[in-house]
Amino acid sequence: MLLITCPWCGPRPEIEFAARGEAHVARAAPDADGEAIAAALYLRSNTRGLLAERWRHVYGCGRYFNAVRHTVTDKFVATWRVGESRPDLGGEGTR
Amino acid sequence: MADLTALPARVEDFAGLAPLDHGSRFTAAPLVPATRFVFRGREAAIEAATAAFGLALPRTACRAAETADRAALWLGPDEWLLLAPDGEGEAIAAAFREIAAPHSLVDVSHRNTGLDLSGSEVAAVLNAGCPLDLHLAAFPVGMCTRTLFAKAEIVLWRRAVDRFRLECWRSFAPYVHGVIADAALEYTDEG
Amino acid sequence: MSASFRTAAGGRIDRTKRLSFSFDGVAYSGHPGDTLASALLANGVRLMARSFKYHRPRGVVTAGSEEPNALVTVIRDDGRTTPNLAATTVELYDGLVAVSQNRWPSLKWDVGALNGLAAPIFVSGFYYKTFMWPRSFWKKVYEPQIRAAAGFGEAPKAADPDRYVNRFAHCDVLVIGAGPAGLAAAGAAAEAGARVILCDENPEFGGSLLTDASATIDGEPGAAWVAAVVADLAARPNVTLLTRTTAFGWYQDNMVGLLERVTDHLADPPTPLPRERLWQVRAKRAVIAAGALERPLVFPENDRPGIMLADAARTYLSRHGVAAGSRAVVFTATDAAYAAALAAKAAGVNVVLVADLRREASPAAEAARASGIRVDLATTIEATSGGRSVESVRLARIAPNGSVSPGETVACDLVLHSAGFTPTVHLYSQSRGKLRWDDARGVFLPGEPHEDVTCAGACNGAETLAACLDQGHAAGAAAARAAGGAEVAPRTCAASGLSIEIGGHLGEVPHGRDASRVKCFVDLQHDVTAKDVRLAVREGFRSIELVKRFTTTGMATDQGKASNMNALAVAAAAMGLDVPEVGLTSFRRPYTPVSFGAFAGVNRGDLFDPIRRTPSHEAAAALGAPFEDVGLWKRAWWFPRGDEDRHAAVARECRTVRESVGVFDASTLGKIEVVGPDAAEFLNRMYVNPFLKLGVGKCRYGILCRDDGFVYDDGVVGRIAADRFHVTTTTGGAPRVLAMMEDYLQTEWPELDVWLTSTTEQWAVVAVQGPKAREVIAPLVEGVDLAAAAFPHMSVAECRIMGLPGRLFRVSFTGELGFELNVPATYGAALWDALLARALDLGGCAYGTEAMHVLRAEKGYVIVGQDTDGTLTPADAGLGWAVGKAKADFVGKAGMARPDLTGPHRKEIVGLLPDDPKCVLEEGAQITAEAYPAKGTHALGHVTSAYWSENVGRGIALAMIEGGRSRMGTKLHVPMPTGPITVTVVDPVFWDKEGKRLDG
Amino acid sequence: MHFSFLSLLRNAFSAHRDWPEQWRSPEPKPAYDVVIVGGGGHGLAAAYYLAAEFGIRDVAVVEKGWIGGGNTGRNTTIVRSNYLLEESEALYDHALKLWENLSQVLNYNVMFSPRGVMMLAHTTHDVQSFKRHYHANRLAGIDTEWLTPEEARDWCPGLNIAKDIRYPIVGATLQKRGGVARHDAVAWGYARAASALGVDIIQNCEVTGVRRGADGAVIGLDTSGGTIAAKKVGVSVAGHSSQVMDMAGVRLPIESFPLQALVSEPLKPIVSCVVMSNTIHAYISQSDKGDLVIGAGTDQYVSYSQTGGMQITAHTLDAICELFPVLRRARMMRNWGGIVDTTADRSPILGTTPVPGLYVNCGWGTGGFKATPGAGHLLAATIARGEPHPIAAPFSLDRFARGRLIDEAAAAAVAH
Ligand SMILES: Cc1cc2nc3c(=O)[nH]c(=O)nc-3n(C[C@H](O)[C@H](O)[C@H](O)COP(=O)(O)OP(=O)(O)OC[C@H]3O[C@@H](n4cnc5c(N)ncnc54)[C@H](O)[C@@H]3O)c2cc1C
Ligand SMILES: NC(=O)c1ccc[n+]([C@@H]2O[C@H](COP(=O)([O-])OP(=O)(O)OC[C@H]3O[C@@H](n4cnc5c(N)ncnc54)[C@H](O)[C@@H]3O)[C@@H](O)[C@H]2O)c1
Ligand SMILES: Cc1cc2nc3c(=O)[nH]c(=O)nc-3n(C[C@H](O)[C@H](O)[C@H](O)COP(=O)(O)O)c2cc1C
Ligand SMILES: [Zn+2]
Repeated sequence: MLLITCPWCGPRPEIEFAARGEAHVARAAPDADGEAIAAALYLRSNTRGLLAERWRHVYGCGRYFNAVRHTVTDKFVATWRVGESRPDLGGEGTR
Repeated sequence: MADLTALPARVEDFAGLAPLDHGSRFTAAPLVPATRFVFRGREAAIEAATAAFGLALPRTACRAAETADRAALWLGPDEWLLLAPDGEGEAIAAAFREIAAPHSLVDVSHRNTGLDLSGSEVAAVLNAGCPLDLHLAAFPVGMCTRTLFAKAEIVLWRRAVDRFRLECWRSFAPYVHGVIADAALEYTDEG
Repeated sequence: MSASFRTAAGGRIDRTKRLSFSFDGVAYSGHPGDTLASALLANGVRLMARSFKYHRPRGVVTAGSEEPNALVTVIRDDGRTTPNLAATTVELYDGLVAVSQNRWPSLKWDVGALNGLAAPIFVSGFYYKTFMWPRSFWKKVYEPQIRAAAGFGEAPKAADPDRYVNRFAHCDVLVIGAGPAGLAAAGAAAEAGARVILCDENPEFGGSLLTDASATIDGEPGAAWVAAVVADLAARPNVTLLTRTTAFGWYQDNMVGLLERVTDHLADPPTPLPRERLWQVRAKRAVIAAGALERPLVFPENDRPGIMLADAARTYLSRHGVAAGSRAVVFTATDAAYAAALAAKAAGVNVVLVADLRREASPAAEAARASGIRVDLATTIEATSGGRSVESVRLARIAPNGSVSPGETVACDLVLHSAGFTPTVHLYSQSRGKLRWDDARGVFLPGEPHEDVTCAGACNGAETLAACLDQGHAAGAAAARAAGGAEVAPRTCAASGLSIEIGGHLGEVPHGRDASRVKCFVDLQHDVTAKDVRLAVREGFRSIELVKRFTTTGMATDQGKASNMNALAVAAAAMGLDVPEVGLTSFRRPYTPVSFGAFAGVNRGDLFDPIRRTPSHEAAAALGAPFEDVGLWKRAWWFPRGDEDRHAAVARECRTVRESVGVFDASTLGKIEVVGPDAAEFLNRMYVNPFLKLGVGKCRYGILCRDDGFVYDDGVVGRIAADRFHVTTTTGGAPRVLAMMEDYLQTEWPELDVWLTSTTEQWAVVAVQGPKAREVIAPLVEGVDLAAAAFPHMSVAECRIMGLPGRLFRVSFTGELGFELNVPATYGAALWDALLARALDLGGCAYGTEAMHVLRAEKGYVIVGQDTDGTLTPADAGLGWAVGKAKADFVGKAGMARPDLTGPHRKEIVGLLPDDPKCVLEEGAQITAEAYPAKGTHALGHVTSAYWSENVGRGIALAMIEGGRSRMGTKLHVPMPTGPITVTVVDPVFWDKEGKRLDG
Repeated sequence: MHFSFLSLLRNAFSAHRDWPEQWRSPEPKPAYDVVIVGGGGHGLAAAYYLAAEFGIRDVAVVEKGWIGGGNTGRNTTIVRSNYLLEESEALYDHALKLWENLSQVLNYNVMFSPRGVMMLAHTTHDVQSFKRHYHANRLAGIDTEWLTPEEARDWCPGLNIAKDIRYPIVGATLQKRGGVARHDAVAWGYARAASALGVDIIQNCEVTGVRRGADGAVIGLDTSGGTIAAKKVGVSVAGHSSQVMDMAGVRLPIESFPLQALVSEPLKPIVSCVVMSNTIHAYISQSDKGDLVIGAGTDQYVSYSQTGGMQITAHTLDAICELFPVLRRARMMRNWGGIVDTTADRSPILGTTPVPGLYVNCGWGTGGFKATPGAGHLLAATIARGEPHPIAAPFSLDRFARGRLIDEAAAAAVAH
């Protein structure tokens, strides 16, 4: 069970959270074509490495927040509030 | 014609369940009926709510503020659980109606029900289902948060070193009670 | 019963008390402090088990949880029967009943031992090569035989009545293992003020110090030091001490699973105590001080009862006062076994000789010689004999060139062997710490850590007591410091005691036998021999992982604790590679087996999942209603009167609602209060329907899609005020709809001034439906003009209900005049009672979910999740009218416009009438164009809802059918096992097509 | 060497010294007609069928670790074909038919054991959904039966059919042709049979790049063992599909999640068939060796770590204890994780890709072991013909853009 640092509540156990998948995926425009809709709905980078994600502290403050986590080590590199800018991760890029 | 006076006196849902009195090691008692609101809003409304509720809403994460008979529990950066004695709901609602800034006030007096948990083993009993660190250093007196108790969502508020208030939704009360009763089995006063 | 092998004195047993127990029906006695294994050995019992494949006689090999051989079943009663327990870990209690396993008819005379005769054929992986012919024999003959022969213990016959509990815990420093290293670590961490949890799988703290009478630490005897440290720790409020507690599994971010065995060692467990407690410990730092495991030597026929590890034998002597035999041969590759030889000799065992694989006499060998023990250097054992116990060994000399020549045969009843020690890196490796190969000693040691964890003591390669203590202290202090504790001064101990040798011999010993035929066991439990491992390599399994899976070495209940390094060495040699090039198999959870019950904990029976009941549940139960599970809720299904069966009750309820009135508990519907100036805008974006213009006091039926365009949920949205909506969801959908709305609100439209609050449980809801609905509710409601014109269908009002602040909806899921009354949940039962009393007075009744389903189907109202599945768009569901065509965007707008989500081949919801009016179709039945479709015929759709409609006087159904709406009036078929049923496709509204009754 | 009881006996006399390698482990050649990436069951089966059925023998399978070390070696081995949608029924029954003769065809006992797969219904909704499966399967000629709780208990003694438990069993479906197989043997059996037909099986060779020619078509692969030219490439790497396809510039609608399984200590036979409960999340069968093989759930986040949280296994074991209260004292002996490649509709992707010469087989998620022979066969057919096999055709990559999803879970209204 991961230990996740909620940017509001601090480190809390994973069971209080809901993973909401990859971050920064834009909804398709109302008139988007099939490819664009499929991209928005289904295509994910599924990165092996640092991945930007959205999590929600459901059984806590209820807030969505952003995170960067390494999908091989399962370690969170950073979590930050919606609206805050992404912390400097020392040049480690994600896609 | 239904007899309107026939309405039963209000009791909290936990009151219907078997009392759990293990003396000084662990006791769980139903709360007296309370008025509860969920208040949500942005900065301007939060300021105004202080006046309306007569209590500064705590701005520190996971902290409660209280006066003699009212309390405001921080549940999220724009969310508070407001507690007041039973019967004060309409007055509170009226006061909040005066707030011009956008906000939301929703009566949840009957949605939630609660227990007063105390005793030297209270943290051990809670940790049968609650995954949080309940050590005083990690969960000091005055801390409150939404969390889990086994498979139920609860709000937990530490009132004193050995005393917590636990709230859950009313239909979860028998379940929460059952898990607490099981966990408390080994903490009898003799034991 | 044979002679006693109990020594005259010594050991940590209480000789003043006797405990009686039985094994395979024979009564024996032992003492407190005994394990089942030590007590059996004391009674001269060495045959304790049979091996898995060849059913070879086996005795105890170790003195700990790593035991591969001596598995037994311990029986308290039918439900409290525990199979596959290592006798070495079963603490003796008075009245203990144990039986052996995997033998028939008895342990001594086991028919299965005939398998041994076929051993030349039954090599590893043989089953992949045979049992294929004739084909049908696999299922009917071969496999049943294999299955019956396999498996060890039997599961209990009755449900386990014991209780298991869970405990979440946190600490600064978790110390695993309470030997010298662990105690020192815990002591240092505690001194630093850290919150410490110290656990050890044994009933007593002390680890190897419990068996080393020679140990002194800072001038004190080892045992006294242990007692002092434990007493000091116990007195500290910041320390939790857990004996009989195994750290079994490492989970991410230093969450460590501990299994505490609370009552298994007690003859009469007190009822309030659970059998086991599962600890989920989140440790800021962890120190692993798990010691080292002695490794067996792999030599011919090394599996007979009486052949055991040297240090295990020493443990039985020093801890339990048991000499495992009377005439011993010691076989060793390191100095460690000399301690056992000396201890045995001191206890009066005739130690015939020590066969030492090494060429040079070590100081330990010299010392043994000096004490009169014969030591043969460069000597190996190349054969053993004996049936249910070892009787002799044949020695052989290893020449400097490596050649082996046979030597004398020595009679003995005990062979103590030791290849050296392997650091216990299991948990460290589970924590994803890297292992490094120590070439000099030939062992894997902890390397780069992944989690915040350090290793100390023998598991970290330390060999002397002093080194263990120093490493432990340093690790404990550093861990505490890193977790925020105080600085503790470094310390070195003056200590002496037994040392172990990390490393030693790996793999098969030299011998003169035919290596391709002789049985040198590597994995005792699974009967895997060195030649099996070589066979695997020969057959192309050139990876240790493949070797493991082909031979099953390391896959037994001990998970290869004693065998893996030897198997690896044999495999590496066969591959012509170095051990580290071949690498290890993965260490996985659990370190030792953990009962399912411990994981399940309190999640059983009524507490398996929360049972949610509505405020009027008791009232419904009193009326005899059965309940239906919907999500976590219990919903009243129907309300039988007299001896009505389900069918009769539902038919009556349906009739009554349409003729007069019915009351229905609708409290389980999800409710969300949507509040804020942007509430209408938000709902307008979420739902397919337009909401901006919904007037205050009005309701609208809303359909929620996901962005993929498929129907997700539905419900009624009522506008209470300009900035306040009361939204309902399906019962099962409540949590996910709220979560979905939060998702969009917080991440797509954070600018909107609107907030969502669940009010599902704030309100108790009773629906009153039927021509007399108004009459029923009128006396209870104040503040609303109930007249049809003033409060028409799809209205909502805040008002007083029974004097309570309430919300009244005029909505209908039956097609009749209908209201839904919401009052604060506490008064839900009172509201239900009052409404039901009124209804009964007026000839009405209570109705349950079944009648509700029928009534709505008569009206063609769909139930999301029953008539729709996750593949229908609103248009498919016949709800296209609800979609706000003029809206710029809403959730699902783009998705539902995709090419394959529109067009004539979509499945659509329609009505079906069976030609035979008495026929009620089966929900889920398929629909075809042909009455007798050939196998593989494409189905046009399926029946989603089907009921007997008392009101229509026939069976009716809803169905999802390809191009359904274009097939109105056509005949289709429902092919059933009993024959086809002909149906006609019709409009899904079977009752009051004009919808007049709604306006009643 | 042909495998049989006789050959075993013969070799027993020579102390088994003469068994040859079950498959060759050659160095890779510079070029192949077809290279299959991924030596799991699917990849090995594809190579076998290319050689055995489509006459393409210049084939290599490149595997970054050891064959069968991916999900093939870590799954709960449930084999069944009683799916709901016609596309899936065709796909999985195609595979099941191949399973039925696989040991004989490969001359390798894969221990396919059709002991029956029982799926438990606990609620009204389950009954509706399972009846739909039952009728759909009947129409498709797939042998699904409907059982009462008592019939279910008779078929699998020990099952708790008490009416007063939290989620009583109200019915069940049973597919008698379904069952389990010995997972490792499937990989080895295909490897051996393929190798015998000339296929090169190259282990410890990781694909690190996909080479494309000027026209965009595949021309070869970069691997940890050097460059290998290939006319056609089939990618069958399960949990790592996104990474390998990325190398060719193809993005997939896939996420990889950890899925856990566990085994108990061996017990004498107690669970006689495969028992599955979607509603309370339990899957159990008993291996021939006697251990209970139990499937747990996936963690909620993308991970390549082949582990997972305790809450996931605990949740499954709750349910096992509820269904089989006699198993509370059984003990978990080993627990591991795999990485499952899941698509949005939980159906696989099998067919051509936008890159000429590149074929993909992935997205099998939590349920592709049962498809191993079928998936391999269809991938081979697709590669050989250069166009999707008709059974595979609906499982195309472009179905997502079209919206023609094959959503078993949604259709069972579970996603709901
Ligand atoms: C715990 C668990 C339980 C399951 N239970 C069932 C079940 O009961 N029934 C069922 O039908 N299915 C089940 N499944 C799913 C099933 O295991 C898989 O769908 C199936 O085995 C996939 O087979 P495969 O050959 O495609 O993949 P794999 O066996 O994973 O093979 C893919 C191979 O590709 C290799 N590879 C990856 N990247 C590269 C690269 N760059 N270069 C070279 N090689 C590479 C990998 O090393 C791996 O060996 C389960 C899965 C898990 C994890
Ligand atoms: N078998 C041996 O390790 C052994 C034998 C003889 C002498 N010695 C001496 O003892 C010293 C070694 O001390 P040490 O402290 O490193 O080891 P130790 O063996 O004294 O203590 C390790 C303790 O950890 C416990 N343990 C192991 N895994 C566990 C788990 N997963 N959960 C809970 N408990 C677990 C063991 O049961 C044991 O009690 C050295 O001086 C050595 O020379 C050791
Ligand atoms: C069906 C099945 C049965 C298994 N049975 C055993 C077993 O009896 N003993 C064992 O140690 N492991 C068993 N395993 C687990 C493997 O040892 C191993 O954990 C699994 O293949 C994953 O590999 P890994 O742990 O090396 O990552 C079994 C695995 C499967 C898929
Ligand atoms: Zn939070």
